[in-house]
Amino acid sequence: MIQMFHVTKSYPGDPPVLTDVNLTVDKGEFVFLTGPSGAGKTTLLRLVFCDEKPTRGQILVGGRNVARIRAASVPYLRRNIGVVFQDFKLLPHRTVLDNVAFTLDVLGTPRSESRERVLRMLKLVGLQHKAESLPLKLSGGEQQRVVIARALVNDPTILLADEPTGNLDPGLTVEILDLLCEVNVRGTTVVVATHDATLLERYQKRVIRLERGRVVSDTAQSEAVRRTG
Amino acid sequence: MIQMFHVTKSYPGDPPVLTDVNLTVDKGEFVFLTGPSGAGKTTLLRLVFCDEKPTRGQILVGGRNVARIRAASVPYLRRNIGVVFQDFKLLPHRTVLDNVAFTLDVLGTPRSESRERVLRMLKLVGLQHKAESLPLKLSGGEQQRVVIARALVNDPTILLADEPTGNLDPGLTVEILDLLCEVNVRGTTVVVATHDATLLERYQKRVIRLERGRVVSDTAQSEAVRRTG
Amino acid sequence: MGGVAKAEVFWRSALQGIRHQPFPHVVAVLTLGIALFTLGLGRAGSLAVEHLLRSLGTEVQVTVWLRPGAPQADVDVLSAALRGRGFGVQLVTPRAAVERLTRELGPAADALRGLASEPLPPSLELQVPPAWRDPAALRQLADELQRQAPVTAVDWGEAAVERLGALARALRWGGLFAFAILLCATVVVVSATLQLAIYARREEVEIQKLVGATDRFVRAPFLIEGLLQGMAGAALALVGLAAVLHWVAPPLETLFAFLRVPSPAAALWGLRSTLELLGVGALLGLLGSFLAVSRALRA
Amino acid sequence: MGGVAKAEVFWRSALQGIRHQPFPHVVAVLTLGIALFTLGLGRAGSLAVEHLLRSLGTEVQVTVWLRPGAPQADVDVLSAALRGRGFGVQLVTPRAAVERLTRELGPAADALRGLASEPLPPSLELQVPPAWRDPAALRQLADELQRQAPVTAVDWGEAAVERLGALARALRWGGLFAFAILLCATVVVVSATLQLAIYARREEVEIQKLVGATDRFVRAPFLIEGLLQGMAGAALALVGLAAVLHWVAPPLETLFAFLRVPSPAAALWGLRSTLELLGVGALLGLLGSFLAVSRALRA
Ligand SMILES: Nc1ncnc2c1ncn2[C@@H]1O[C@H](COP(=O)(O)OP(=O)(O)OP(=O)(O)O)[C@@H](O)[C@H]1O
Ligand SMILES: Nc1ncnc2c1ncn2[C@@H]1O[C@H](COP(=O)(O)OP(=O)(O)OP(=O)(O)O)[C@@H](O)[C@H]1O
Ligand SMILES: [Mg+2]
Ligand SMILES: [Mg+2]
Repeated sequence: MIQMFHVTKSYPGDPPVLTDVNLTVDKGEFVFLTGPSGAGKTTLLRLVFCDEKPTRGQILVGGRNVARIRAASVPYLRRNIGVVFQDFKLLPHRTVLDNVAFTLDVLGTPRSESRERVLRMLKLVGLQHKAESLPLKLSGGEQQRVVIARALVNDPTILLADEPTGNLDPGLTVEILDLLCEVNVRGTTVVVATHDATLLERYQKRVIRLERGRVVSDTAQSEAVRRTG
Repeated sequence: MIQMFHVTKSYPGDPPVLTDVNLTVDKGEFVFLTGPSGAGKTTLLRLVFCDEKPTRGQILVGGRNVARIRAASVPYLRRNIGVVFQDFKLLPHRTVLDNVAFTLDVLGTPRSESRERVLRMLKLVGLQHKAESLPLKLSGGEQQRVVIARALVNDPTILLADEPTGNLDPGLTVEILDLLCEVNVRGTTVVVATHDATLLERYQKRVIRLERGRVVSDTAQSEAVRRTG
Repeated sequence: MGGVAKAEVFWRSALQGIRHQPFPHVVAVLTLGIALFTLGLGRAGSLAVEHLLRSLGTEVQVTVWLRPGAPQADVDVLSAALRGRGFGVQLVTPRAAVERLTRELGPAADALRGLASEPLPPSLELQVPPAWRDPAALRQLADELQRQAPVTAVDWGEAAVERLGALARALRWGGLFAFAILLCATVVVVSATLQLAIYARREEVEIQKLVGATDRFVRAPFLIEGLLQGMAGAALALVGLAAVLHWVAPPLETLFAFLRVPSPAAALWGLRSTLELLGVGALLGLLGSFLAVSRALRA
Repeated sequence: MGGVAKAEVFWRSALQGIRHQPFPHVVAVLTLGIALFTLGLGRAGSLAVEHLLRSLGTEVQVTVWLRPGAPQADVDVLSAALRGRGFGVQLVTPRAAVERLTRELGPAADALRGLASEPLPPSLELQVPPAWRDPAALRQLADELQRQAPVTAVDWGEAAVERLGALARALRWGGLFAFAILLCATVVVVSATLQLAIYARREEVEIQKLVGATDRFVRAPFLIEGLLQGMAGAALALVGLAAVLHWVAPPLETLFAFLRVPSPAAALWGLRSTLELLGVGALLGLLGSFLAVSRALRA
């Protein structure tokens, strides 16, 4: 589903953020992406949904080479990818309902239908009572859950979640992670960037570890090594 | 240092966010504030540094009643309080250096002196190499550390840290918490709002637990109870 | 992908934007209103100048001196021909000419008392229609008339006509120039304001794109907002113009009355101008928003 | 709390703001420039009208008819008195009067051949200084002169003077009105733009306050920016006015030449106007920013 070949990303004047990253995430996989602050996790995700272009290397997402995609095709690519942004990126002057509905509006879903789906989604993240609030009036954790709802509401084929539980209490963290697992079971490929070591422990999924822009470990490979070894 | 008497905060049209909160934090104390998402932690901190006024009740900070403070005195109050905002609140078009230096600029510290202090502070949070970057070009964890540096650079008498490690990896989290402890040892009163149960475990400090706007437990009191019991 | 569903989404989005973040909209409407108001006044001003020129034109006079004793039939033929071309023709008899000269000379008129009973020749005085109020045309007419039997000379105040022509040209060009400047200023200022209004909301544009909106989808609500702003601005301008019409125009008109200029107020008001202004406003708002949002999308 | 240290911080902050977020500044400068340019042209226009009126004023003529054979000494006394009050005085002898009348009558002049050798009385023709170009003043002067010994009559073209006075009033009021409108529009548009420019940066204001900045501390860099914007806008306007002066004014001047109006270009250019425009720009920028940032601080 997601393949990276020798991907390097550098911003002018700075040392490269990602260096020669090779990676394959299969359809239906659930992957944790971890690593210290500034390792390049967010940057890697941004490359996948085409918010940045790689400096070198190729990236295939669902078979399309996003390193060479036309600007006009980007929106259609993104509609299949749900993203939980680390910094939320909510529309500040739209209600929670409209923020979540936005991904459906883009697809032309009629309001009556989308409203129902949005409310169901908000209920899943425990925010049905905040549907008419503006994001600025929500707590950090509430905003984060709105973003999660927005990313999931249109049943994306890929879900990229960047630190989706950084502002959530342990109880909610488990609830949200369980929700992501459920979505994964229904077929969505899920990539979760996280610092939370307890999550990696608890969920025993594939873990890709980045450090200074390089993949330093990948449990899928080590397992393969273990199996062959 | 911080005293709250029967503090209630409600926004029009919503159920109260804080209900009858009574609280005393002594000078030099280190307190964790915890509780589920939306419990009112951020709101409580905002009351302390006068970003909101309580609907009812009195709040004394360093002996001043902030529920009745004049608008013109607010900046002077805030200069003694370092705040790590949950949503960072960095000036997007100033460099990291200038963002951190801002708290010193406000005090009229000469640039030569402030520059030195800022760089020392940035080094403590591991960001000396990003001094000339703009905040938007930093990773989530880097931004968070800039905010921590800004809150600490002018040696505040009170430090309010709202989820200061939500975007940090476990290694950095410990580093930052150790830094806060050190600051506390040097005399600063520290209040840390956090979800991270491992921190509460590891540091064994006083923990105040909020739920739905009420203080549901406070280890200081339970200890007092245990001692008297 | 129902078109109706989308249109509804766009309108909802536009109205929500206006409701939850009114300030940039208010400023945009205000600027558009001021700009259109100034433009409207400028247009009224140039119409007033145009009228002024037309009324000054009525003062162009041509005197056709006739041979004393020329046959009445010839004079009648000449008059009829001139009338046919749109001229106002009036015969001035020798007696009338003397009377007028007496009046004009004032205290010096005593000197005329010694004159013969009919010392001045008869003449035709022509009122010149607008199409002929032009030095070149009048010169040609004069030459032509001079060749007619009963005519001795044609006096068409060459200097005065040229002077008037120059004045007309100068005022017309000056007015046109001023109006062009005003129009450019309006367009630039309005587009700058809309750019800034949308710049204040660039985050929104960015987020919408990140969530998978096409450029067209992002743009649509902004266009609706631009349209509404333009029309609201035009309405504001109309209110301002109505106020001017009511409070300021009457005293100005009294001042201008002697010039026999028809009320420039007429140019300010009326269904047609109203619709025009609304149209210009809508167009400005739409176009300005389009450019501004396109710029935000490129960024 | 060194004042120098603070001033340095404010300037650094202002310049950083401009460097890292140039767009709102560019728009503010553009709007200010356009507004000041329009204002500058408006001012030049009203000066041109003023000049026009003054040159039209030179056409006010007063003829003082003298008694034929009045003693030369009396006439000299009268002339001297009038010259002392600022009038231009020219004696027209009877012969000169006849010659002129002959010229004026054109083909009808034959009729004058029968006149006595000196049929017209002598007269003084007065050039009226600006202070006297007013129907009321001239009427009083005429009454006064009429009572002098050598004077038989005073002819001051009452109708023409009144007409001219009315035209002057109308143009002056019209110009003043137009300029006032332009000024108001400028002020409103500029302040709207600055409000919007600072609105786009309201987050900054909010953050600075949260970190303990006093209102004055937040405001200072914005005021510096406003000042710089105002002066940059004025510079832009000056460039525009220079361009007009160079490309557009010469043809307009040819058109207006017959009116003997001194170049309105003179009003556009020169050290004094330049400084004035810069001053107005700086003031507008400063005041606009002050209001806008105060508004943002209250929010
Ligand atoms: N636009 C940019 N220009 C320059 N440098 C950038 C830019 N974006 C990111 N970086 C740098 O790239 C590095 C990796 O950033 P990234 O956001 O990918 O880290 P991360 O792994 O997500 O960290 P965190 O866990 O703190 O969110 C950081 O050092 C950051 O400063
Ligand atoms: N300006 C506001 N208007 C209305 N409701 C508000 C406002 N600010 C906060 N709230 C509500 O008050 C409640 C408490 O918010 P607060 O930010 O204090 O929670 P928190 O404990 O910090 O949560 P988190 O851990 O998610 O950050 C939330 O339900 C939030 O929606
Ligand atoms: Mg990140
Ligand atoms: Mg919070």
